[in-house]
Amino acid sequence: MSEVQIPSAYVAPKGRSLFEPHRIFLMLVFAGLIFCVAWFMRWDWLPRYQDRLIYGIGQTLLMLFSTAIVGFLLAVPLGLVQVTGPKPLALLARGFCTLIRGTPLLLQLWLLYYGVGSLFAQFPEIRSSFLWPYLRQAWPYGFTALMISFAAYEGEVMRGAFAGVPRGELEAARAFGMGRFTLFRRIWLPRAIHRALPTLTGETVLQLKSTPLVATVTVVDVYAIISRVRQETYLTYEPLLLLALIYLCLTGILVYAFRLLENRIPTKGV
Amino acid sequence: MDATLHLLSLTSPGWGGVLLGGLVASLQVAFGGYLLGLLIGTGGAAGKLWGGPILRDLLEVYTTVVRGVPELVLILILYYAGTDAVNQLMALAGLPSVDISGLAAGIFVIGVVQGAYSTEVLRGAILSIPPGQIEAARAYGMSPLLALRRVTLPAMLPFALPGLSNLWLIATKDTALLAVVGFAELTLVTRQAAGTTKAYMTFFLAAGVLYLGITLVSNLVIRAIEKRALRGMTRPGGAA
Amino acid sequence: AAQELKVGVAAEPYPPFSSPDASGKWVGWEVDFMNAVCAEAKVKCVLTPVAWDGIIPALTSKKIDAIMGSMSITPERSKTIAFSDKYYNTPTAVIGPKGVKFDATPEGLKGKVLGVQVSTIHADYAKKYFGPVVSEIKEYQTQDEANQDLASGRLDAVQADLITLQAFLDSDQGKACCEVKGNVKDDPEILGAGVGIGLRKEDTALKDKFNAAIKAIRTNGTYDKISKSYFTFDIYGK
Amino acid sequence: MAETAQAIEVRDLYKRFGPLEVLKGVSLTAKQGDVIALIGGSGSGKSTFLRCINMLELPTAGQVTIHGESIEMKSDGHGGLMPSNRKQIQRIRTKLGMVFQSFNLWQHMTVLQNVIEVPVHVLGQPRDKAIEVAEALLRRVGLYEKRDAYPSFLSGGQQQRAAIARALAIQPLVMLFDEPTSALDPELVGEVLSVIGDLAREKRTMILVTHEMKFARQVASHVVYLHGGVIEEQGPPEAIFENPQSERLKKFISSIH
Amino acid sequence: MAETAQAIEVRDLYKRFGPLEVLKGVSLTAKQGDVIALIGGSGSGKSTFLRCINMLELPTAGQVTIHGESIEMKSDGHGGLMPSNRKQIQRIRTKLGMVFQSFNLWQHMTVLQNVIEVPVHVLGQPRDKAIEVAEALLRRVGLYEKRDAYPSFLSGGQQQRAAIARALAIQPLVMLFDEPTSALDPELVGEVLSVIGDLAREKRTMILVTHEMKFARQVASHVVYLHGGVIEEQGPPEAIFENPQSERLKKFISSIH
Ligand SMILES: Nc1ncnc2c1ncn2[C@@H]1O[C@H](COP(=O)(O)OP(=O)(O)OP(=O)(O)O)[C@@H](O)[C@H]1O
Ligand SMILES: Nc1ncnc2c1ncn2[C@@H]1O[C@H](COP(=O)(O)OP(=O)(O)OP(=O)(O)O)[C@@H](O)[C@H]1O
Ligand SMILES: [Mg+2]
Ligand SMILES: [Mg+2]
Repeated sequence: MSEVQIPSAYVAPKGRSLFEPHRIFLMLVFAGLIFCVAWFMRWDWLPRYQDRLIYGIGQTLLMLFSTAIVGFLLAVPLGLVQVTGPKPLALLARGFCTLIRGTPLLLQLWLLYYGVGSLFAQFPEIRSSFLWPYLRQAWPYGFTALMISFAAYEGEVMRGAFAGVPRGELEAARAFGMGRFTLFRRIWLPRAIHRALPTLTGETVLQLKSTPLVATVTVVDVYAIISRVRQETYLTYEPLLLLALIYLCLTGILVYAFRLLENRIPTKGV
Repeated sequence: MDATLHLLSLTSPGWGGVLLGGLVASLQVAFGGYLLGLLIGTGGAAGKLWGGPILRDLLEVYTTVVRGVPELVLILILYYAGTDAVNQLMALAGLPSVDISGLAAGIFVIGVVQGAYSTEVLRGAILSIPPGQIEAARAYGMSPLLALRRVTLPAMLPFALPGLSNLWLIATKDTALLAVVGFAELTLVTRQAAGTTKAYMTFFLAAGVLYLGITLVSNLVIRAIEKRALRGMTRPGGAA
Repeated sequence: AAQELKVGVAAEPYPPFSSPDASGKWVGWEVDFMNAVCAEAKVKCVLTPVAWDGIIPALTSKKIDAIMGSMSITPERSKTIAFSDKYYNTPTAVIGPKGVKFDATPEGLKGKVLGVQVSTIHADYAKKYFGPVVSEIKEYQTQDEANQDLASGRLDAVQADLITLQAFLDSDQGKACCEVKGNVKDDPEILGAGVGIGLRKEDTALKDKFNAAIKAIRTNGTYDKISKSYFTFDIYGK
Repeated sequence: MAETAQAIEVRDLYKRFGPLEVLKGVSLTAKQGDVIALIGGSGSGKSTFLRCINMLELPTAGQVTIHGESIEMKSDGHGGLMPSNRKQIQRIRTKLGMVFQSFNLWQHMTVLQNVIEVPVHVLGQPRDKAIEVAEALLRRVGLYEKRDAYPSFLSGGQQQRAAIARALAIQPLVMLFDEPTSALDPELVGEVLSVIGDLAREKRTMILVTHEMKFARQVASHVVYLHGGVIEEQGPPEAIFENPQSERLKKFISSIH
Repeated sequence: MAETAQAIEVRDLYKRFGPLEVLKGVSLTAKQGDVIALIGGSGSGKSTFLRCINMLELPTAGQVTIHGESIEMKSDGHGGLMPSNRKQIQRIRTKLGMVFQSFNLWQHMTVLQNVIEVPVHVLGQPRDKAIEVAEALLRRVGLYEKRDAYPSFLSGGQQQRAAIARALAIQPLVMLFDEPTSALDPELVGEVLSVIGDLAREKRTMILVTHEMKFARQVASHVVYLHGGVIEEQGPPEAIFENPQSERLKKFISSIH
């Protein structure tokens, strides 16, 4: 272990390129590894499942974006009332966030689907209502659980973001005659979102990583498709490795997309 | 639901004892996995900061993969591949295959996942130490190891504590995912109890209360630890 | 020293064959059967609950050494693992809610939502015979959850092994809601030749030992004695 | 509204924070074109007075009239006042251009967006007209090149000039400055003072809290010395600075030089 | 080690950062009891020189000798030097008491713990003896009452005095000060300077980088003016300050006054 390097003004022109000798060596090792995986493992099932896999990826992304967007819309009031809301409402929101963040998502999902879902069925009014065709399916429960979870985690982030907007900027808006709603719409909210943006990337990746849980309540996403492959082919590793690769790619794309978005809005000093 | 409350009693035919057993199993895995993760994280952070280029790149791959793949998938892969690999190694060494208990496998799996996150938390914390603190240690003739032990590690603590507390809470909840590999932790025994008795709501709510209890108690303990560890180190509300 | 064998069962309740009781102990016909067979074969068996959808990988990756989890012997599975001789065989049935009339044929299930347990012979069968006509086949991690969704009305029908369905229909919940709609047409290619002990292909000695033990408890009356306390009829089948 | 109305008329303003009485009856009148410099020691209540004018701080008692229109207040039941007409206050505020000590530019908008924000979204002006006006203003404060930069990329002096442009964009009847240069490095103070000096020469009505005595003397038409929550002395700058009457003002002025 | 050995002898020190040559052959000798003040413009290499003495910065070329013991260096293969004996450097560092501009007290230890840290954990002194010495030192710098406080609760001046006590606790042969007062508010500078002044009167060997010319003149036995990486002029304080020879030093001194 060498001594801790003191960060200094002068940084030697250190190649961060992909093509340093040791990187080339590592890449060769990885290429070899991938070749072994491709060559010695069984991949003949891939063409048969190709269409379903693409469908599954689509479902996963649909689940991700729908829950993230709706969850975020919910997170805004959750964060806001904790900062300015009347005391009872603030406590309620705080309790909600603690409750959701304090219990595993898997348990919440099962509670919703097997617990609450089966309660619905006991009421003939619900069974005969127009809602029933939806309530008897699995995705509304998966959607709700994921959405609530995102709302709770992001609500906490938004709370910090709302509270962190400098008071002076709000005061300036007031001094120029903005009404409460205009102030919220034009200054407070956009400024808070601006502050929350960097954490949003991380939260969205976490959300992506939570989506496979819905497969445990019969929602068909890419994880469910891979489970089916595992059960039908009795292969242990190949489908799981492919699945890991798929999620890794999705994460990479997400992070990249968010970075593009962030670069469009300078966040220096925010 | 009131009618099913007796199902929670601690002795048979109540399932309370089984739930508590699951809770203990969950806590064991969470604790073991967390400690293992800290161990990996300490090594990982040291490697990322002071290691050679190859080690650094490999650690980067490790943390990127673990943080980009759902825990559920990692758990499945590690659960099968991890024990498989151990047994293959044992076979290579000419030893009989060992019996890897669900507990050990669970700790291993959670530990590997936690390790990646700990690596980042600890690395970030070490980088947050004002460089002058470490420079002063060098200026007074401390050897690198002594400086690490006496200055770097303790000075890092205030920066690492929030992240490490968070990781502990994540560890307790990630144990629920071991249900998918049939490890009898709290979530799985809850499902078994619910399935057998059909009292789904009762058991899921009971498990929820137990998990929430863990979180709330943990929060209290964390706050106490933070208060002790940071005692005096920062001026209340002021700059450190 | 007696060799210790880890015997996998599904980690979910599958009454009356295997399910945990309130003290966390596993009970049921198959647990008793396991004890009898292992005693006969003079091996020490440890019951090990495993997630059902990973039970074959668990066997091949040596997490467990045998499966006694009501696993049917099918040609498809036989490609990956070996089976002992069958130790029981029961018909496959479809159940549904009481008020609605239909039978266990493609015509009867037309447009219905059918539930099966994932990676079972029933799932394969349903996909082949009913897949084209039903509105959806939902696959559940455990049989119990499928039953639950039938009771709550989210499913129109459930296909599974008759005995385990019967156990559900005998429960309060099952009595209130559902009834047997009939047995499905047999297809040995999919539904297999009964339930056997799943083993790794290379463990042929173990397989011979179990085959002999099954034969022995069939002839010495142990098998019938165990069955009598659970069933009123012979579950060994033809 | 009579032609001869005062730009600002404040009568008997009181303000207390809990037990602390900060303003103890302050009255002040500014005619159109007046440049009033408010001076006084730290904690004497200068900022509070300025903030009471546009009701960022609600006075405990007193009356504020802007161009002949009195702000309607009613008792809040705890011995203080509260606005009885929120819309009126919002409207009146759009006639008062406030420039803060710490700029308070909106960090998520570019300089140009900051300047057109209120004209477009509060006053409802058409966007392209607002941009036209804003660009002219930015040119005037020497920030035209920086119009698409975000505030955090500007120096303090540039930020304060942008804040002045933002205040001017609403074509205010009165500009209110609260120590507009005290958050700046000495080298940046000059550029901001020169912009304010220009405004003063144009006879724009201004109330200016400042610690820059030399500057106050140059630009102010009237200087008000606040002490302990009351106006201790006021008058034309020459009188105040050359010939202070009260002991306290004498001490204050000598401590500054 | 001869009796007459110099406390510090630096010969022909060179230091480059990448393309930038900061020190271009600096030599300096300090006898025991000397107080050397290092002055010079910003960026002239004063800090770098001081940091090279205890090898916090590795010189590109040159030789450093502390009390007759030369620091062993070897080529690092990239045109620079590296220590060939890490243990030796660690030992020599314990003879040099460094006081940093930004104090660099260890924030996780109380003042007393900071002072006894090196004696106990590096020099291996018994803990109670170290505490005894430390308390005497803290009393001397006027911090005895604060010995159990954490650094973040102290004022800058108090922190710097604690840092001086920490440096004194190792009974250094030479004290190195790098602008010990420039991170302090003007009102706190005095208390630190008075402690350093006391040390100077005790004839403790010191090398002192400072911008406080008046102070340098009072306490230094020798003043060194660094410019552009070389010693432009040196001599007794009277000569340097009253009668500078080089144009640059003349300008530097006049710019200071
Ligand atoms: N929101 C508030 N709550 C309580 N006290 C306040 C508040 N705002 C100001 N004060 C107090 O009112 C007094 C006058 O404050 P004010 O800011 O008006 O002084 P000032 O003349 O602007 O001084 P400075 O030159 O330091 O800005 C001070 O004692 C201050 O502490
Ligand atoms: N680690 C480093 N990497 C690159 N350049 C450096 C480093 N340290 C110092 N320098 C450069 O070396 C030059 C001399 O720096 P040094 O800190 O020694 O000056 P100084 O005389 O102490 O100035 P000041 O009075 O401002 O402290 C400067 O130009 C500085 O930018
Ligand atoms: Mg003020
Ligand atoms: Mg310096």
